[in-house]
Amino acid sequence: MRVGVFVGEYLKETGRNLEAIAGYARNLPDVEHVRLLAFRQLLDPAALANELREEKLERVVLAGDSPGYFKPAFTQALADAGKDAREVHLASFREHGAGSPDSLERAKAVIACAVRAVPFSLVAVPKPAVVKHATLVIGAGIAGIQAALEIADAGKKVFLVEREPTIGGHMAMFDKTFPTLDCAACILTPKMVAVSDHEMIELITNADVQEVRGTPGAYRVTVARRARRVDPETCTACNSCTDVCPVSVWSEFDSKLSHRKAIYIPFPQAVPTAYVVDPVACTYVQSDGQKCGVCVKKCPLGCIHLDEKDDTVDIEVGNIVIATGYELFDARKIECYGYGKLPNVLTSLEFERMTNASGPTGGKIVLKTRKLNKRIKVEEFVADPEGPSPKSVAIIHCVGSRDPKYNPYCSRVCCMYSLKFAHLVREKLPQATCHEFYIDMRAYGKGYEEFMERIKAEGTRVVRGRTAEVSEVDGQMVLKGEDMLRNRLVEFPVDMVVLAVGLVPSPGNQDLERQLGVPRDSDGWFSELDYNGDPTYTERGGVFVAGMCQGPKDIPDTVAQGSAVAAGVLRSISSGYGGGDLSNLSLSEIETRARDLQAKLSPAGGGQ
Amino acid sequence: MTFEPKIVGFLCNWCSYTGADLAGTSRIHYAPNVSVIRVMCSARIDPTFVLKALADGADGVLICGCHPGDCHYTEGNYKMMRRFPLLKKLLADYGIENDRVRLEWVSASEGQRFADVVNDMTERVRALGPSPVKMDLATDMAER
Amino acid sequence: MTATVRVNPKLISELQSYGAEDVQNCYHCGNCSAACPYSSEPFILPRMSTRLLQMGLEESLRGNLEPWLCYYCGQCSDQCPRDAEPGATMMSLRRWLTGRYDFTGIARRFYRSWKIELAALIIVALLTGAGLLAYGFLWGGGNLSVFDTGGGQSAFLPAGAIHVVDWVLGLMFITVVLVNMARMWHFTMHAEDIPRASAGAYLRHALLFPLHFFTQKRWAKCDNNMPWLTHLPLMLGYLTMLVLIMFFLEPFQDGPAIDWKLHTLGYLATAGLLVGVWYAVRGRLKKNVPMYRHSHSTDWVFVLLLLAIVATGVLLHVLHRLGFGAAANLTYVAHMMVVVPWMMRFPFSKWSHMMYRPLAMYFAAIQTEALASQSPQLQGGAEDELAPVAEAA
Amino acid sequence: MSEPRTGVFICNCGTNIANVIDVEAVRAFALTVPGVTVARTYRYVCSKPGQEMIIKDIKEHALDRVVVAACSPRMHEKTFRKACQAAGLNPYMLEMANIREQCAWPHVDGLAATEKALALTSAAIFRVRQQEPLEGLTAEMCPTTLVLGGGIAGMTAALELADGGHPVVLVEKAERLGGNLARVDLTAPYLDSARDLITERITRVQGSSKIKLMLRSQLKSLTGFVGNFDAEIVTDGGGEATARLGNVIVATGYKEFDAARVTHFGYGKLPNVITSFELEKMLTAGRIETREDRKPQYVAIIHCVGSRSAEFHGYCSRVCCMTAIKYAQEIKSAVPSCHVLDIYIDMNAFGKGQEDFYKRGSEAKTMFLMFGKNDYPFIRKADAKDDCDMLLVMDEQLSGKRIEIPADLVVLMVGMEARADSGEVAHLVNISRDKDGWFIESHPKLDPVATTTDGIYIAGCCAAPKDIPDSVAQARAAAARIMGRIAKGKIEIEAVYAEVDEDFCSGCRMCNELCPYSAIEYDEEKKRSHVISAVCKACGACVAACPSGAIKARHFTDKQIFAEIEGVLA
Repeated sequence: MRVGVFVGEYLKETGRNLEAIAGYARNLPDVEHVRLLAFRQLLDPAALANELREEKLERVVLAGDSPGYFKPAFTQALADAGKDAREVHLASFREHGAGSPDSLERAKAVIACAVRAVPFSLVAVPKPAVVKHATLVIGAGIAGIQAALEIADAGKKVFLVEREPTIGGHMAMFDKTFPTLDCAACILTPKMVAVSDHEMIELITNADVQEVRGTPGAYRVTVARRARRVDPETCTACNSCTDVCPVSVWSEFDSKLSHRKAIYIPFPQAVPTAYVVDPVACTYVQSDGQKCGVCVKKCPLGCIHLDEKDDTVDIEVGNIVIATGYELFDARKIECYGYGKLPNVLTSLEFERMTNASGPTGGKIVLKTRKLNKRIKVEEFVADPEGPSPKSVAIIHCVGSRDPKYNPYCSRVCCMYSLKFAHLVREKLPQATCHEFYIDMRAYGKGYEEFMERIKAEGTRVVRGRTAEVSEVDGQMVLKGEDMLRNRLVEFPVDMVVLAVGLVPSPGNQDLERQLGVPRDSDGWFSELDYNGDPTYTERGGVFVAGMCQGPKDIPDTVAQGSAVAAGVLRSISSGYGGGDLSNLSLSEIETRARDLQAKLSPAGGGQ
Repeated sequence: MTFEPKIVGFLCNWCSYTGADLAGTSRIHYAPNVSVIRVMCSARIDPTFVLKALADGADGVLICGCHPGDCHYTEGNYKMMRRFPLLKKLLADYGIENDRVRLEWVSASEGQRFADVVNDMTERVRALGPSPVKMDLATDMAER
Repeated sequence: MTATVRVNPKLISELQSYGAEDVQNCYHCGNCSAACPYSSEPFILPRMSTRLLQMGLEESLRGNLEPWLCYYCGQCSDQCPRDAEPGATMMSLRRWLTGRYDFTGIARRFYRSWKIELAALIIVALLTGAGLLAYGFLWGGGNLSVFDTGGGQSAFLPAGAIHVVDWVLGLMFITVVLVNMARMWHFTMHAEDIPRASAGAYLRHALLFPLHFFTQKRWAKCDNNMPWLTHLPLMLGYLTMLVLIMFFLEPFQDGPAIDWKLHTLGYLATAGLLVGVWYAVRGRLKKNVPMYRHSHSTDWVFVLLLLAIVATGVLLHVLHRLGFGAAANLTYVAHMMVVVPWMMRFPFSKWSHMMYRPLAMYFAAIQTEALASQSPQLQGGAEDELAPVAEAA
Repeated sequence: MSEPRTGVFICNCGTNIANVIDVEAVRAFALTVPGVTVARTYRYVCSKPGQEMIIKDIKEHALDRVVVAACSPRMHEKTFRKACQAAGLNPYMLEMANIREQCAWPHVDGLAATEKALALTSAAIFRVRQQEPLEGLTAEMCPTTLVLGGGIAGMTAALELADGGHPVVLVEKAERLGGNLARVDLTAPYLDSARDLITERITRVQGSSKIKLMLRSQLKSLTGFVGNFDAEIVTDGGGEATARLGNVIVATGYKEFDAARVTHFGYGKLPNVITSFELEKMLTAGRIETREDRKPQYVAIIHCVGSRSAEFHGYCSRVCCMTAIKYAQEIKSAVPSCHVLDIYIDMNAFGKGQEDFYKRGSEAKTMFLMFGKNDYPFIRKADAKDDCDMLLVMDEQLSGKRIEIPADLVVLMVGMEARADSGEVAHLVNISRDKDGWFIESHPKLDPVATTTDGIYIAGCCAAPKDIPDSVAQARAAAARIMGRIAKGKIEIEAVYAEVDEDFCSGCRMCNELCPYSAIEYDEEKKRSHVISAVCKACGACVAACPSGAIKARHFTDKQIFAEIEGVLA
């Protein structure tokens, strides 16, 4: 069978050595014709048909980062040339772990398989290796918790490392969850409790992964633990220390809507249920033990050790699960919305805390008011539970999303949580008007569309049109936008603006990328091994991704991935295959395997 | 003031009780007159439960199960369905109005329907006024 | 709801040659219209024009005044999340409209291919040059002198003669422009879904035309006033020059003595022209503001010709006044070789926007009034947005 | 029996409950009920400190009964039973009063709600007094898993389990594996080869020694309980097989919406109105042509056919938007001269790489036209003078114009709907379906692959529309669950089941036929019936039916329910 190979890039010009790849393809059996395609070359099927006829080609192999883009033209061409149109085969570098320009060997291997019409993933099966039974889960948000519980429930040891002093991640901050509106705490806290009670889970909070050595199946990891300065075993969260602590700073957990002390517990249901000292704020720590230290005296159980030092833990694991989640887009970057300047322009998370029953305002939606901070003698805007409630609230979608200037991608959850906000506004402030400004309403999940209809029925004005500007005209916020479905320009006063800020990869990912050798995409999210086939595997054997760190997701999808990685981990433990790792597989081995498999499969690929 | 009937509801665990929960999670508001007792299946509801409730002062009894064909236990609700007419006869003999005891099908996804059923039932029973037959029923029960 | 209109996927490709390269990228977030300082109901720009273009609704586009209401401040392009360059789209629509208004069809040819335009210009230039020289040698008896250098000996082309020529040329092209303006009026004011305006309305707003013609004051709405401030001297200088030449040619042909009453005006005008042209060229080279980022071939021809006119004009003046008669006369020929093509180009190019723009402002005011009286809700702006929405049962 | 010592714990649930119900009043009331030793309120009783409070009280006050007035028992009964266990109290000595879902949330009038909360709480206190310590049973966990459906989800789950070393029975109705994905060539948004993906999975399934593949087969009956199911599987042409199973994964997928139901699109009448799957065929075969074998000059793609509609399905089918964008680009590259018009409501490009994909669709000069929800365009034959075969008429939302769209080929993006046999399947494996016919997960967020029936899991599109990555993730999630349970070896069975008191049993055998699970056997010698507790699902049908009142439903005894009634009306 005469095979023609066409090599070209489509998604982006990576500068990978296409010549070399083409050169390799020329020497493959049956390959009679090799041609380089220009970047995103526009193809004319008719011309291609002639080329195929002249070269008498019966099979076409398209190689590149995403060669599928060239396929329809070639399929058409083959048909026009009177050949079997199904004989177009893809050698997708991006799909098979040859995404980076310098992974030439892998790229060649992918072509070698395509030329024989054998799916690469069928050929490239990792060799067995000894896999240690313990697993490291990085990040204890809902994804990490889910993964840890699944693995531990199967009786395998799990080290769960969390950067913050408590587990629970962002979900613990939420009030209600769409579309069922059941409260996040009610469904999350039991899982958190389960984690802390589980005998197979070792929880390491307030810590970061410092170094990763070793090979798939046998990783040696150093975890750096920041001193908690409170013994979680003995602390009963009695609150005496906080009462006496003189230092108060903004609470991160309440996204700076309220204050906390230097020794504090992020939230009542925190796990571990123990206080923690913020070394940056603590007078004692800052003064090297010269000043303060009253909490130590007050603690009835003597579990506060302000002199405790940071330390490191070394652990050996067979698999690593990345579940580092996300951060919020910094709304300050979009000046026209006035976030940071106008006190009552809130981010979604701030609003989330505000509506949360256990939040700073006890679930009341209030306008921020000036208050004198006695400690630092400056006036600052605080959310006072007694503060006035807004008469009109506007929610702006896609803040920092769907815009290459900030993030080109859709953050996937904003539409729905914005609708949820609208519901909460209508529920808590029936007199207030509520407007949503959206571009496309993305209600794709189970029960989402119905939820949207319900919110509309509740009287929320849903306006298609991205807001251009939020400004303050003598003390009154004014919002400017277009209501394009009614072909109107809208400009009206609002009391509160909630920005549905998008999601961005958490900053720690860069370091992890280096440590674990797991590539990230252009947006900074971790790249899965194969978008369709292996969404939770990575190019690095024994390293998995779950949840948001791989791309924005809603809770059900995150949880599903959390469980899915558990499957990969358990499988690799019981079968001894360091999941997805091909590093120990040489090009020649792949070629031989491909040859053997070629015989087994029908020419059209056996797909149907 | 208006008479507020006390109604006892027997709900099957899989459809109706879930449906009632759904009404709550969806914040669908309905009359507070029905207090729910959970049973695994409507088939479990022994006629004596109903008599007992009426005897102890309930002004009405609401029985809910999965829609015919949807029973978690394949056909429990059919059993209830067959049992019900007999029960009604018995109650009629006791002189209990038809509207006081009622059998409804509410599925796990019918929060709204549950609310409607409760509201409607409450209205009807309120219209009927307090249950007449507490005492004599009680004596009967004692003999049993 | 208006009558059904047929979409046309081909138009978008046609507009590409007019400079609308990215219009297909727009996904209608509405940011541009809300950000646009010129956008006010019922003229929501630039999104609506972008939409009509994407859908290829030629009729609606032809009757659309919005492109003329845009001064290309570029705020839309800056905020666009999809690099659809709404500003450039509006610009290209102005070119396209100029082509539509022009009944001769020449403008369309020029916009579609710079080769044709260049060829046309060169031919006209050569003919002019050849004509003048030939005339000079054959009938002028080798005497090329143009200027009435006094001393009785008169030139072969006295001011009077020239007047005849430029008046004829001028009138020719003015008529073309007037016809095109009439067409513009017909397309825009007689488009379906635009209510017919009363004669009264036309009268009431009549002053808007001269106002915008001389001041372009609408441009000042833009945050950055620089473009407006540099454009003003350009076009004022231009008008002055035109007037001077059309009506006061004699003193210019006299000489070498300088007639300060008039020449001061001339010098000021020249200065204005130089400033304007300088900014235009500089901007188009630096491409630092959106307005200059996507220059069309015709824009370059426009500024370069203007530059050439000013340059030759100044040179000719200097030579003339310093008494280098022969040199001055040759430069004069060169000058004419630019001026004539330039004049000829007037109705078929950017040039004509000096008529279309103010006309559009005028029409816009009339339409707004008419539409408002037709649908009162428009007057309210967006207040109804504020009304609390009735609770659904 | 000595005076019970009951502890009552009332949850504020943040403010979810406390805002409506006067929890302090409930507490005060509880203390007045005889047998109540302690009563407390707490912000989140389900939280760790909350549970510790319960444990502490049980120990300190030697409580032998616990009542938690909080959310629905469906939410947290397990949690609190664990807590009791931790304190050395039998978990069945706990009773919950549902004062959130069925009191605080649905009621606005605080007084009435509190009234009802008192009734529910007292009911619980009365009931718990009658409750007895119960012990659950343990049973073997059979390592074999039955996977229903050989689509991408089913095959992935099967392979995951098989590679983990566990036997799998994979049952597929059709004569070949691959499901709906086998009908697709390229996948959005990266245009990867679906064929390669499917080929890989199929080859591995066929090659796996652990997977027993049964094509042209379906499940006939499923009896037993988690860890010990018995399945009957029938194959076309009379083949019958039985299998012992531990768990079941339902991955039966979806069925495409029948476009003919949208009458005004004229599908089936107008020859050049086709469905997305029919276009997929054309693309794969390299002949994008009208019925008259002409290359189309205009192709119109209509989104949301059968989805997001008041008339058909209310939900969004999740994958059609990106598939439509895929088609737009594929058509453009196969027939460069062709104009593609994409008619949509909202563009759902929410996933990784999808927004980018959408932009590339725009760059390919696709004309995007927006119609209003439930305001579908309608199609009519074009006149002779038109340069096209059909004309679509619609109100375009973004321009406010009523427009006419030329088309030679109209592609209907048909949505997904539950398979016709989903009801049947739900019955066989004893799980429930939502109003659209999709299988219901045990919790929509935190437990998306488990169901209300222990040992039955769902994965992929049979639970709701999904794209490939999400289906694959779910399949693996289900596999993980099962691997975990297999690893444990044994399973605990709920202690709630029926018992026959043989002294009272008259041997009338009425119950034997009654039991849907045939869990009641008749002992010929003793002439008495008895219940196989592991098989019994505790519906209680037999209990209510037994003429001699010999059958007792553990944890749902007459006594307990009578007490509850008394409590409610006390």
